[in-house]
Amino acid sequence: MTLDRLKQHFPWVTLVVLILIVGAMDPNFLRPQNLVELAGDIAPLFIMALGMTLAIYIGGIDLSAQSVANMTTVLATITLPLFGVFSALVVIAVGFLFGAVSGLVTTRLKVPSFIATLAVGGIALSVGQFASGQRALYMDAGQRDRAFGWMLGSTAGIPHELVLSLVLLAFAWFIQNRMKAGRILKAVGAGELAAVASGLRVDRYKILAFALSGMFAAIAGLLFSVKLSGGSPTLAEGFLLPAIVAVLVGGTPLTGGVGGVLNTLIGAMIVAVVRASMLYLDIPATSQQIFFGIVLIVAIALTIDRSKMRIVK
Amino acid sequence: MANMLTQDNLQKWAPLLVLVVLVVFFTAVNPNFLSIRNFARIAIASTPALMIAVGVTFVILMGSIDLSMEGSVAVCAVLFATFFAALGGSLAGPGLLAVPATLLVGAVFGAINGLVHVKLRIPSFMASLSMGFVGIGLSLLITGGDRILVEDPLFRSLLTVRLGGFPLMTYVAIVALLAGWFIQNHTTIGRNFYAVGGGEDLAHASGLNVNKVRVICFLIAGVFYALGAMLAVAQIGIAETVTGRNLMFVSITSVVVGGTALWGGSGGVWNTLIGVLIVNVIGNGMVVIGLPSYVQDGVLGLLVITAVYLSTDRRSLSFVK
Amino acid sequence: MFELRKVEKRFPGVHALKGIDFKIGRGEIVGLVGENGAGKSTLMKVIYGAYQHDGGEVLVDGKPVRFHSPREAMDRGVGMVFQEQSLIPNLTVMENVFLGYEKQFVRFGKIDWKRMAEATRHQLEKVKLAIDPATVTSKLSFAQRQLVELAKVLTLEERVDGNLVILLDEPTSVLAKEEIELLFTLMRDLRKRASFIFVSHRLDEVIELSDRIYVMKDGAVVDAVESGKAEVEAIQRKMVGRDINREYYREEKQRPYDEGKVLLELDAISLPGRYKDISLKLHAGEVLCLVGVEGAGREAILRTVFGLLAPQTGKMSIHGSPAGAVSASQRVAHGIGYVPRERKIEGIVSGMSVFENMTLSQMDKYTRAGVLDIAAERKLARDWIKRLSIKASSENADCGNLSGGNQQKVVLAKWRSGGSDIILLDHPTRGLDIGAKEDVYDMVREMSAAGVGVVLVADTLEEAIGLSHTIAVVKDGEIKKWYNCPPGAKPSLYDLIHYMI
Amino acid sequence: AVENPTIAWSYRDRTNPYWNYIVYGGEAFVESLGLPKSALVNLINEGSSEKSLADVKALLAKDGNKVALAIDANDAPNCRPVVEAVAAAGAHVSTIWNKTDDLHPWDFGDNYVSHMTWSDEGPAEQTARILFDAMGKKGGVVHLGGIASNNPAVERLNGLKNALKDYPDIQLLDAQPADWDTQKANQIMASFLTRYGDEIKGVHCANDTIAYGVLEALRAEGIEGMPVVSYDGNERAVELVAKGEILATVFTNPYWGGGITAALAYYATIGAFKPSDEPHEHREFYGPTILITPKDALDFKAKYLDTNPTYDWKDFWGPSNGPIQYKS
Ligand SMILES: Nc1ncnc2c1ncn2[C@@H]1O[C@H](COP(=O)(O)OP(=O)(O)OP(=O)(O)O)[C@@H](O)[C@H]1O
Ligand SMILES: Nc1ncnc2c1ncn2[C@@H]1O[C@H](COP(=O)(O)OP(=O)(O)OP(=O)(O)O)[C@@H](O)[C@H]1O
Ligand SMILES: [Mg+2]
Ligand SMILES: [Mg+2]
Repeated sequence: MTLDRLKQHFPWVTLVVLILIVGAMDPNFLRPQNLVELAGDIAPLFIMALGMTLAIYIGGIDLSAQSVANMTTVLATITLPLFGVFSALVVIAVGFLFGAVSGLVTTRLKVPSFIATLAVGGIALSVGQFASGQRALYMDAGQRDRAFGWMLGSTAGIPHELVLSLVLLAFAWFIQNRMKAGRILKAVGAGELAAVASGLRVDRYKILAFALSGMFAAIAGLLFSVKLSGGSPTLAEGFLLPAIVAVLVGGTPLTGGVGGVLNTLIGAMIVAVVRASMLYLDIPATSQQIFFGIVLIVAIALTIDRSKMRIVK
Repeated sequence: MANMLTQDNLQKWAPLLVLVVLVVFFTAVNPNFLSIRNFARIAIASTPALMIAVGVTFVILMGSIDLSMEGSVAVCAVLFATFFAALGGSLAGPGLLAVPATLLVGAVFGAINGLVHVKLRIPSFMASLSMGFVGIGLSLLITGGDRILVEDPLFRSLLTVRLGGFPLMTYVAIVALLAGWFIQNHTTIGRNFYAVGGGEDLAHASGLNVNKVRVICFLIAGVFYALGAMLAVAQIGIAETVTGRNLMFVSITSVVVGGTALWGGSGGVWNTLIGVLIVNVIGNGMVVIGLPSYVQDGVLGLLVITAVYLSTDRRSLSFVK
Repeated sequence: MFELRKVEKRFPGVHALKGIDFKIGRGEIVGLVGENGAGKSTLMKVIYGAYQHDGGEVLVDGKPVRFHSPREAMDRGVGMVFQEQSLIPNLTVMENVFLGYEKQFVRFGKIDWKRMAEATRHQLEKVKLAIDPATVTSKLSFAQRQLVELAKVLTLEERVDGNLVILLDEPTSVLAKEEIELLFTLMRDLRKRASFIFVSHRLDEVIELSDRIYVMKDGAVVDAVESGKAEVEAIQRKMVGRDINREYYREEKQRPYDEGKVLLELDAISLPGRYKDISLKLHAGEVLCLVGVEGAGREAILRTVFGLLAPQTGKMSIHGSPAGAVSASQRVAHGIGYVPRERKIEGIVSGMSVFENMTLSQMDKYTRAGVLDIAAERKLARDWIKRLSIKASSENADCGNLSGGNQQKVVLAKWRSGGSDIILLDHPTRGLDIGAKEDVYDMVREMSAAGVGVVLVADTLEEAIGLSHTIAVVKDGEIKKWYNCPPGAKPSLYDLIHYMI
Repeated sequence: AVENPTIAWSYRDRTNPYWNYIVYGGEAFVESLGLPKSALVNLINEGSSEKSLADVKALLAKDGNKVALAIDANDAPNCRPVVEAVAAAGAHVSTIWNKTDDLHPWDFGDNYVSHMTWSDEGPAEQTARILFDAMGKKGGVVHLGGIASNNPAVERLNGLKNALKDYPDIQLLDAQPADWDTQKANQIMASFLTRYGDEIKGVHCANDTIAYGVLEALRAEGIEGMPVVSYDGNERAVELVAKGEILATVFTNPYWGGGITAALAYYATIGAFKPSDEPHEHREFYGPTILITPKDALDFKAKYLDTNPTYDWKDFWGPSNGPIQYKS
């Protein structure tokens, strides 16, 4: 009983323990300012993971997120001079659309999301390569600051990226916990057939979940390209696996219906702390991968709540 | 005859049909495509990938997934090259022992993968993903990031010597594929993969030691990865940390394109053969017909969706995620 | 020979077995009865090694044992037929029968399929099932699968020397009369070698068969009755803890329906392979029962009405207007509710709370601008929990952790509270105990009184006869015969069976 | 000025000989200060700009202005936020390779010490000429490039195109990105052979790892003597040049580059020199390139690869190759 109750809290306990371990090596790490900035720096990855959470929450996965973000960096850089701040709307709409296509392929053509999103990601990548002319592009600093300067910098020590992340988190949390759509996504994740037999338009909401995932991926790409002041069809390489890891370590299992966006916040922080710990623990260059793999195994072993997983596949 | 053309049959043969259509299409655009020499080229590119895909097929049949292949292949490749060099560097001598040693390494790595998954009760997706990082890291530790050359002419004859137009490595792959088929259809463990994929809790209640089956499955997959690693080394003569690069998504895509269900219980190694060929024919064909490089990812995506769409029996599926 | 002493089993939050004392002798048939959730299945699974007890001891021939897995139990001659079907659908019959015991057929690593098929045929003969051992299990009917399961357990006969203990958890609920007879004959024949523990909600069966009957309630054994002294009513009282209404099907509450008001009309709908030329009218307050054997097409008709299947030809109208698009959501919007047979898969979403389940079909009513009014949802759930006396710790309890009967009540509450006036019930009482069944019958009557039309596919013929105003006998996808069933003038079992087979 | 700053190198990965040499150079520099090799902090981005930036931020959070950072920002756009973060922390950074054209060290006072890159167009043009001459100035050539959007990949292809102007009978049949990847190069080359068959008379590769894949594709077909040129000057490639299997490669001296970039950042950090006092050509400059052909391959190998020459890590600009020229 008590253990069962405790399990819910394992993810953040793991996070705190990790932070304390690193803090023991170097107390400086524990400075609130440092931790806040660490959280701010993980923002693009976290935002992508937020979207990924929705896809995983319904029992699917979105492997197109990184390619969509790649494409977005290119499109954002191209459209910035044309539309200014409204280029954000354009790229977010495009991300939403790509996600919706993944959803359509999954629900209508019955191609598992693992494959469907991988394939749609290929299309996004092609669009990005084509639009960029296979070159790295950069934004005009003035234009960027006028349109999106508010995304960067910090106020009273709080990075704006962190604020943006938390706003998006609140938005996603509200959808998940307070809106009809979120309830339906949960039902789809936990028992799709019963959801269908309750007369829910399940397919629409699955498409919505993937579309939102695409949208968040686009926002992540946008933020990243603003941060880097440019775009290229490979700029967001290396986002995908950490984003998935963040979701899973946070305690949203691939089986769906359990966990959620708050968990992903914790998961993303765990990823950030583990990465930073390489520096603080002085892990040699050739051992960093092993270290990451092993810490990952330990973290997942600690964080996942197996009580709702009847079988572990 | 009418019987042959039922929807069931069409779906069963859809992957093969897709393959044939692709071959016909590419040949129509560039007749050079249809030649033994080009088929040999496709075969060379396909052999390591096929071994990896056969390995992961077993895991997918159980309804699990294995994402450790890139790490596993890296470890096996560099250890093979290391053993091989240490044992004299020739297949004609004690160097031959490097082959079983590497298969053993693959088995051990696979078994650890399975044990982490089963003993720590971590979903295979996560366990194997993490083990993939460990594998890459391990190979990095072993090599320090350097590449190891394998230049023994006898070993390289796997690539350079041809029989009937195809290099020897193709035949090695075919033999391994037959072994995979034998395991799948005629051994207890192979049938148990299907049992676990069809209903793990039911299999357990029937007295099957499901955890043991799982671990053995990952172990067998590891052996196939080791084979794939050695063939990859045979193909370019270099063993390095990135020998397995890109194999993860490609091999799983191949398995699914071939018609093996991602949720387990149906499909098998022949499907995987077709799937690997489809993916490699597309890769080769797109260059051969001169598609601009920037559209290739997108076209591959579209073709993959089409292939999976055609080979899925949607009637028996209540839903797909 | 097999004995349990003070056996305890706890699940998170549930004390499932409380100090169980239980004994079974050589060649005995022991009945085990109790309400849903009383702990019968748990007890059986402890004996079978699927669960491990966490207190007390299990003794075989006086020596304490502990089975860590079903495998160990099987090796000691304990076999079990599960309450839920437990064959693996994508395997062949023979693979299922010898799953985990393929070794005997392996030569040089290769399975000898011929010998396995032969051995399987031998097992199938025991249950008089003439099917090809290489058939893929998913192609079998429900009842055939149940017999295969039985055949599978009977492999113990050859595999294990000495005495067997065979556990049967509600094996009869899907079987037809002859098959049940066959099972009972088999059990009696096997007594030379095997003892049986037999769970069923059909008390007459249990009394007919058993040497001794254990009655469980709330995880404890409350009585052990020798067969001679067993009496249905006394046992029921023990199980439920109160008297059972003699008017079981609430016949006295049956009122005539409103002939002037047609809720649902099917006009010659057909779906090749499933049903043909089905026409019917459902009126307000009517209970219309489809009877027939398993696979006669009753379920397909219900699923068509609910929009999960599309008829190929024919017309369907709801409340006088054409049914429109084939989708469940469209039908729900028109006031149709569906209580599916597979309660745990289609009925409830386990992992979601009771209140979330109840409003799942009617979220729009609790949604403003996409935002849910959760307080109102909770209130609704609390009301219905009280009204149907659903046993749940609160409206926030995980629906998957409720017992079957209570889950069923949640499903019914979902449709009733949503205001559906056409309700499709597919085996609504399957696997429910008497107490829960009575509650369901009460609800059916109450719905009728409120002007709701019910299409029922009943668990038993008695139930069908008892509850319905109208009966349609379905055979091979066609309606063969109609009956009116006013109280006091109901057709007999024999009448129906005549047209069913 | 700061005493004993943390010296860090941030780069792509350890799986490639090029980056290994960068690190060896960095380590040699650290040792020249009397520190152990392990004093060099390795930040490995695995090809992810996101991780690259996050690692730098974490390092700055840990050590503040006591950081001397050498970095390849992985993707050109990533350079700006890295430099800005370093400047904001008051630390010092020297960059190589990836930088956008609008970003300049002198806009950041002393904190952005220097940027070094290699002008690849010229050397790639030279290798192309060697290739064309070996082909007898006529026939078809194919190019296998790096990751399409990478700057060096673009420049190396441009070099080839420049050379083509002087060789009217040479025809560029096809150019495909092989992503610096041996396996991928191998497969693309095989496909080229199907598409163009005997028309291919020479192969121009964007780097050595690509060339290895090409050579193996040719070996599989039993094709011998096909002229191939390459880039980077890895040890194995140089050996192949010596044997004549590759006609030319270009050495960019990553060992020196790795050492000197760290040295620049370090000496600026401790105040040994003041970057803002230096002329622009000392803050943005080309690194050295050495063309290696079969004639000089063995000499070259003995001099640069068999033993690493001892460099004077305070001679910042000695071997460099002039100021960076921007094409508008
Ligand atoms: N896997 C489980 N996890 C948690 N609790 C369980 C589990 N299985 C059973 N229980 C608990 O044990 C109690 C007894 O359940 P059991 O399945 O033995 O009842 P039963 O008598 O077989 O009921 P039924 O007639 O419905 O089959 C239940 O009330 C339930 O709360
Ligand atoms: N995962 C679970 N967690 C907690 N309790 C469970 C779980 N699974 C089952 N139970 C409990 O087991 C009890 C009986 O469940 P079981 O599946 O044996 O039959 P049932 O649902 O009561 O169905 P039926 O009415 O057909 O007998 C229920 O009371 C339920 O509370
Ligand atoms: Mg039970
Ligand atoms: Mg039950």
